[in-house]
Amino acid sequence: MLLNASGCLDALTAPDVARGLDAFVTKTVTPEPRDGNTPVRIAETDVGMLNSIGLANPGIDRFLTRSLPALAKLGVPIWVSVGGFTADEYAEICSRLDDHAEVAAIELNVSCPNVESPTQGAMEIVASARLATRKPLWAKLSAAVPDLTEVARAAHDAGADGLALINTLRGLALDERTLQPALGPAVGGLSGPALKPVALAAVYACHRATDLPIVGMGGVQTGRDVLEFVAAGARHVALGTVLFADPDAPVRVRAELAAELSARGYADVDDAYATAHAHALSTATT
Amino acid sequence: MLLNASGCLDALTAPDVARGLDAFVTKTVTPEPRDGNTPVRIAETDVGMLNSIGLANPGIDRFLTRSLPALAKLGVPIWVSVGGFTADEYAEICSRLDDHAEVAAIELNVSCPNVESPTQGAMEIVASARLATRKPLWAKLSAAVPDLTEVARAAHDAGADGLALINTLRGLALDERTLQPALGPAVGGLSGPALKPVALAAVYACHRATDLPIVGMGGVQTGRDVLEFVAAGARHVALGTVLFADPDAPVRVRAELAAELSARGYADVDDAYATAHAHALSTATT
Amino acid sequence: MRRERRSVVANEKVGPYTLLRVDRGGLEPGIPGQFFMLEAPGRLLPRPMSLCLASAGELAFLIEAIGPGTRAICALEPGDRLAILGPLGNGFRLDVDRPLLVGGGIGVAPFPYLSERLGCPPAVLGFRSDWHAEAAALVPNAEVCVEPRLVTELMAPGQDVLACGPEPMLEAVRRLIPTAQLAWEAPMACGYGACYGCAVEIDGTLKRLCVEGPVLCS
Amino acid sequence: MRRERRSVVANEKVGPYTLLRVDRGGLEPGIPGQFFMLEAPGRLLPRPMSLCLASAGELAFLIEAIGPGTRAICALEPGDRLAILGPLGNGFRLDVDRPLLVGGGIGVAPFPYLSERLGCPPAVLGFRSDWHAEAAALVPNAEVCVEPRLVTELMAPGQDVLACGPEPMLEAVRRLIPTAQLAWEAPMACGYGACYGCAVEIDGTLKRLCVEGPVLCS
Ligand SMILES: Cc1cc2nc3c(=O)[nH]c(=O)nc-3n(C[C@H](O)[C@H](O)[C@H](O)COP(=O)(O)OP(=O)(O)OC[C@H]3O[C@@H](n4cnc5c(N)ncnc54)[C@H](O)[C@@H]3O)c2cc1C
Ligand SMILES: Cc1cc2nc3c(=O)[nH]c(=O)nc-3n(C[C@H](O)[C@H](O)[C@H](O)COP(=O)(O)OP(=O)(O)OC[C@H]3O[C@@H](n4cnc5c(N)ncnc54)[C@H](O)[C@@H]3O)c2cc1C
Ligand SMILES: Cc1cc2nc3c(=O)[nH]c(=O)nc-3n(C[C@H](O)[C@H](O)[C@H](O)COP(=O)(O)O)c2cc1C
Ligand SMILES: Cc1cc2nc3c(=O)[nH]c(=O)nc-3n(C[C@H](O)[C@H](O)[C@H](O)COP(=O)(O)O)c2cc1C
Ligand code: FES
Ligand code: FES
Repeated sequence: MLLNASGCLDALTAPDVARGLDAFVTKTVTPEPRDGNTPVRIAETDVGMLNSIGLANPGIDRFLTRSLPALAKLGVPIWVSVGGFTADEYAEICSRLDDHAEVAAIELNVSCPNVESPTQGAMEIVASARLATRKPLWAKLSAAVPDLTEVARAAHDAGADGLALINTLRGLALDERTLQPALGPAVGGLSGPALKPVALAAVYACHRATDLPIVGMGGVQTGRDVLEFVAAGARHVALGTVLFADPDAPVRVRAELAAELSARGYADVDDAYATAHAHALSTATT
Repeated sequence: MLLNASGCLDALTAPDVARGLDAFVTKTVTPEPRDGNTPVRIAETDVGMLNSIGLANPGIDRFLTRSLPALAKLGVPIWVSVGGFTADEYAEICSRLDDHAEVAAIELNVSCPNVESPTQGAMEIVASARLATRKPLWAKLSAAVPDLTEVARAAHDAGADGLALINTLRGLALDERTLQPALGPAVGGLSGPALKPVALAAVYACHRATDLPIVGMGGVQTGRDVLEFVAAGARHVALGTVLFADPDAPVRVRAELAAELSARGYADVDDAYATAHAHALSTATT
Repeated sequence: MRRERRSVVANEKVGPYTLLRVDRGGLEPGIPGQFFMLEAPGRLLPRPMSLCLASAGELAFLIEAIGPGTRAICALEPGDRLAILGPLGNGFRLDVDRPLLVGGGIGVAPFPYLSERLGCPPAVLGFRSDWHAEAAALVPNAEVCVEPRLVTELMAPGQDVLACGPEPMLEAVRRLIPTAQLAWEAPMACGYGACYGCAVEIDGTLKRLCVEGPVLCS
Repeated sequence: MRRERRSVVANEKVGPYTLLRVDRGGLEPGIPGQFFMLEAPGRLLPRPMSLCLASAGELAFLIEAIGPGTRAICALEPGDRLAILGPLGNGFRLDVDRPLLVGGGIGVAPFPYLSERLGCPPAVLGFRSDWHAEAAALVPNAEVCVEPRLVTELMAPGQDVLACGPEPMLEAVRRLIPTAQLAWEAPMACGYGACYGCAVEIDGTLKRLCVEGPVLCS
């Protein structure tokens, strides 16, 4: 199943792009409206891009009254990405989404920096959300932790139905001429090709650590990349940064994937699922 | 000051390369000899490389009797990188290095995965090492933590004299044809250009969080990259992966740096130190 | 909004700038002031460029090489292919009575097409140097001034100003003519509303310039 | 060990392989079986290649395009430049009485130079197909066999074997002639002992093939 990465597509501005996906994931919605961070908010590096959008979003009230009804008309399942600063905030938004049939699933953006420990944080947020809704809950994790499998298991134990891997990594770029940070808030989130090996490792490790289904993302550019995420253990794959360069990516990537699959004699993408684990050896430290 | 990154140069096999540096950093030495991980141990990705060398090293006994005397003859200050699995192991090696005048400094490879929490781990390791030696202690940190500045402050409070930033990130690559992991142990350490934005962010954040001097590294390829690390707050910069492609990198990078400095009207590299912080705004979340 | 891989027909120097002509294919030229996202070979993200000229079967862009993306685009040679997405955003309103084009530097890029569509109205164009001012040849009916003289010194009141240029110039024009149509810039990752990277303050809140602009008027 | 940026003189096809000839500059050819690290344009790491020929003023490499690095090197054209580091590692011992070269596939790469230095001794070369076997023309005095026949079927006892080829072939040769000199391969990031990536088991422990080899003999 092909999705967009949260924050990388506005289905209301580009409905045709969204209709090329199997589900549309919203930008993270927070309790209050947020304008987002001071510009400059994006910068390109040699191997990816940095953003400091700062979760610009209309807040849950306006999201429910304005965005959701319009999104429901797209004819594509809607996953709502939820953010907050406390477990209670997540739970509150989840309970408000719970009786909207248009919402197919909830993605918990658990990569919020101001929680005690990521394991503790993920556990508490997922557990509170679990009590607040019967919708499928996907925990979106950051790879910037010492042991991601521990966080994944905690999310599982707290009641997550799946994992979304991975969010951006903190990065910095300096302006070529001035040597000042390219982004307004200096440090931002790194996405794009630089992330791919890190994201693949996250998917691979979490597939071994839990039996939760995984949405893999990070630097996907081609059908070949999708195949690699599936082979590493992702049931679904999301397109992020690539959509900025190529709004036709959903169509292109599907065609490339089909070609890759048939070249390898796979009838279906499911045939490739988790195949990278076939000859797995025991893990060693680097 | 230009160094090599630990594990990216063997000064005894390539003494001329080491002599181009201001100090030579050894591969991490552990209490016991280690053969390292099962091959394949290296793989190239589109934006970096993966390694799973597995801390292959002769162990501290043979290091002291064989390697160190030979290294001492190079005429370059020697920094010894120290690894272990418990704080006591680090302390033991440090105390054994303490009365070797040839050792200019000790780098504590605190990026060991099997410690309780990175903050706790760094704190304990640095504190034990501090008791065991009077040598300058550099704590080498991983960026794979939720809040690196917290770890940096803990290292500072525990008695570190400086920070070495950053170690590799966990990554995975699949073989083009077989879709099996390219490395023997599947997941390995990602280094090279993909790391540069992450490393710059780490240096930038730790420069603001502590007043410890920093050795910056991660994806440095050119004199321009060195300048960026210095501007972000690094006093020293280390060359890692670039040495594999270009053993003449120390000479080339120095020449490029000199050209960059004079083009910007800087008399000295110190003029560029921490200049990226000149117009720093308050930080915001992404 | 349509994305096609098109071929470069010509790469011509205009002073320090590059006029890149590509075959039009199925792309619409759109309204003057709208822009296209041009693939920058070897770079991750495309770059926003105003349409400069829409001659038969061609689209042309006037580009200043100021960084890695524009350098890569300006290095394209005839026969090279690049992906182009557009037209995007909101262009100039053309229902004006006494149009005056006011431009600075590479900000003149959208004016050749705009001038054509408005029947060659007068234009005042400011440049850093005589070399840069060579681009004025692309705009009919243009009066040129070179720094330290500023375009605002050439503006007469009572005209419908359509302006494009560096931010300080646009601010100055707005102070003189509050109703001017101004084409703004912001770094853009996508150009079609997907990234929220191009946020600028519009009416007191941060809005996406690629969706609400790039041409704005109060 | 010396690193120079050299120019490609010619890129010739030899069956499925590419013979890349570069001007020698200040690089020494070294001993047959030694190798060079060749820059692979657009890739981070260079690729190890045995020296194939050392004619006057030139070095030549025989290359099979099997992945991104070798594809990039094989796409180089005359006039293109690439950085070359070497010679590296330990080559073949040449003080042998009755030399026999045993090679398989791209493993014949070091043999033209080796053959020249040994005075054109007999060689037995195995290939996957007649097309691949075209590379045998580079080695004087060669007897060729194509799969399913194996080179080991052509080996007579009592000879000083110098072999290079795929691992199963080298293992088979070693079983027949335990004293054979064998040129092994391992993925290499640096080629000069810096990365410990090329570790292979030698005498029961993991050692760096680029330092201890690539030619090993028991
Ligand atoms: C709607 C729109 C239309 C445009 N039309 C044209 C055109 O017709 N011709 C043309 O040459 N350029 C045009 N530009 C500007 C052009 O897109 C940028 O110069 C280009 O993206 C820079 O990319 P780069 O990689 O070369 O340089 P970068 O490395 O991205 O930038 C170099 C320097 O310029 C600054 N910068 C980059 N982009 C912008 C921006 N948009 N606004 C302010 N500062 C910026 C950076 O912060 C940096 O300091 C337009 C921009 C927009 C938003
Ligand atoms: C000392 C030495 C001398 C060599 N001499 C030659 C030569 O003269 N001509 C020539 O064509 N090749 C030679 N090789 C092999 C050549 O270096 C590799 O084919 C090349 O590095 C592959 O790079 P790539 O990016 O094209 O493919 P990659 O993507 O790196 O590899 C493609 C596939 O081949 C496997 N592979 C890659 N390198 C090796 C290796 N060294 N051993 C075993 N499997 C590998 C990979 O695991 C992968 O499955 C030599 C290797 C060594 C170590
Ligand atoms: C501009 C931008 C905005 C993003 N906003 C969000 C967000 O609101 N919520 C979220 O969970 N992730 C957000 N992300 C992260 C992406 O969903 C995704 O995890 C990341 O970009 C990695 O995928 P990619 O490399 O394919 O872009 C954002 C990424 C970008 C580039
Ligand atoms: C092959 C290899 C081996 C390494 N071995 C060590 C090591 O033994 N100890 C250590 O602290 N870091 C080790 N590192 C990490 C580097 O010192 C450095 O932190 C990292 O590679 C980032 O720098 P770079 O991108 O310039 O390579 C190793 C890196 C590589 C590529
Ligand atoms: S450029 Fe992406 S939203 Fe405007
Ligand atoms: S290839 Fe780097 S040590 Fe051998």
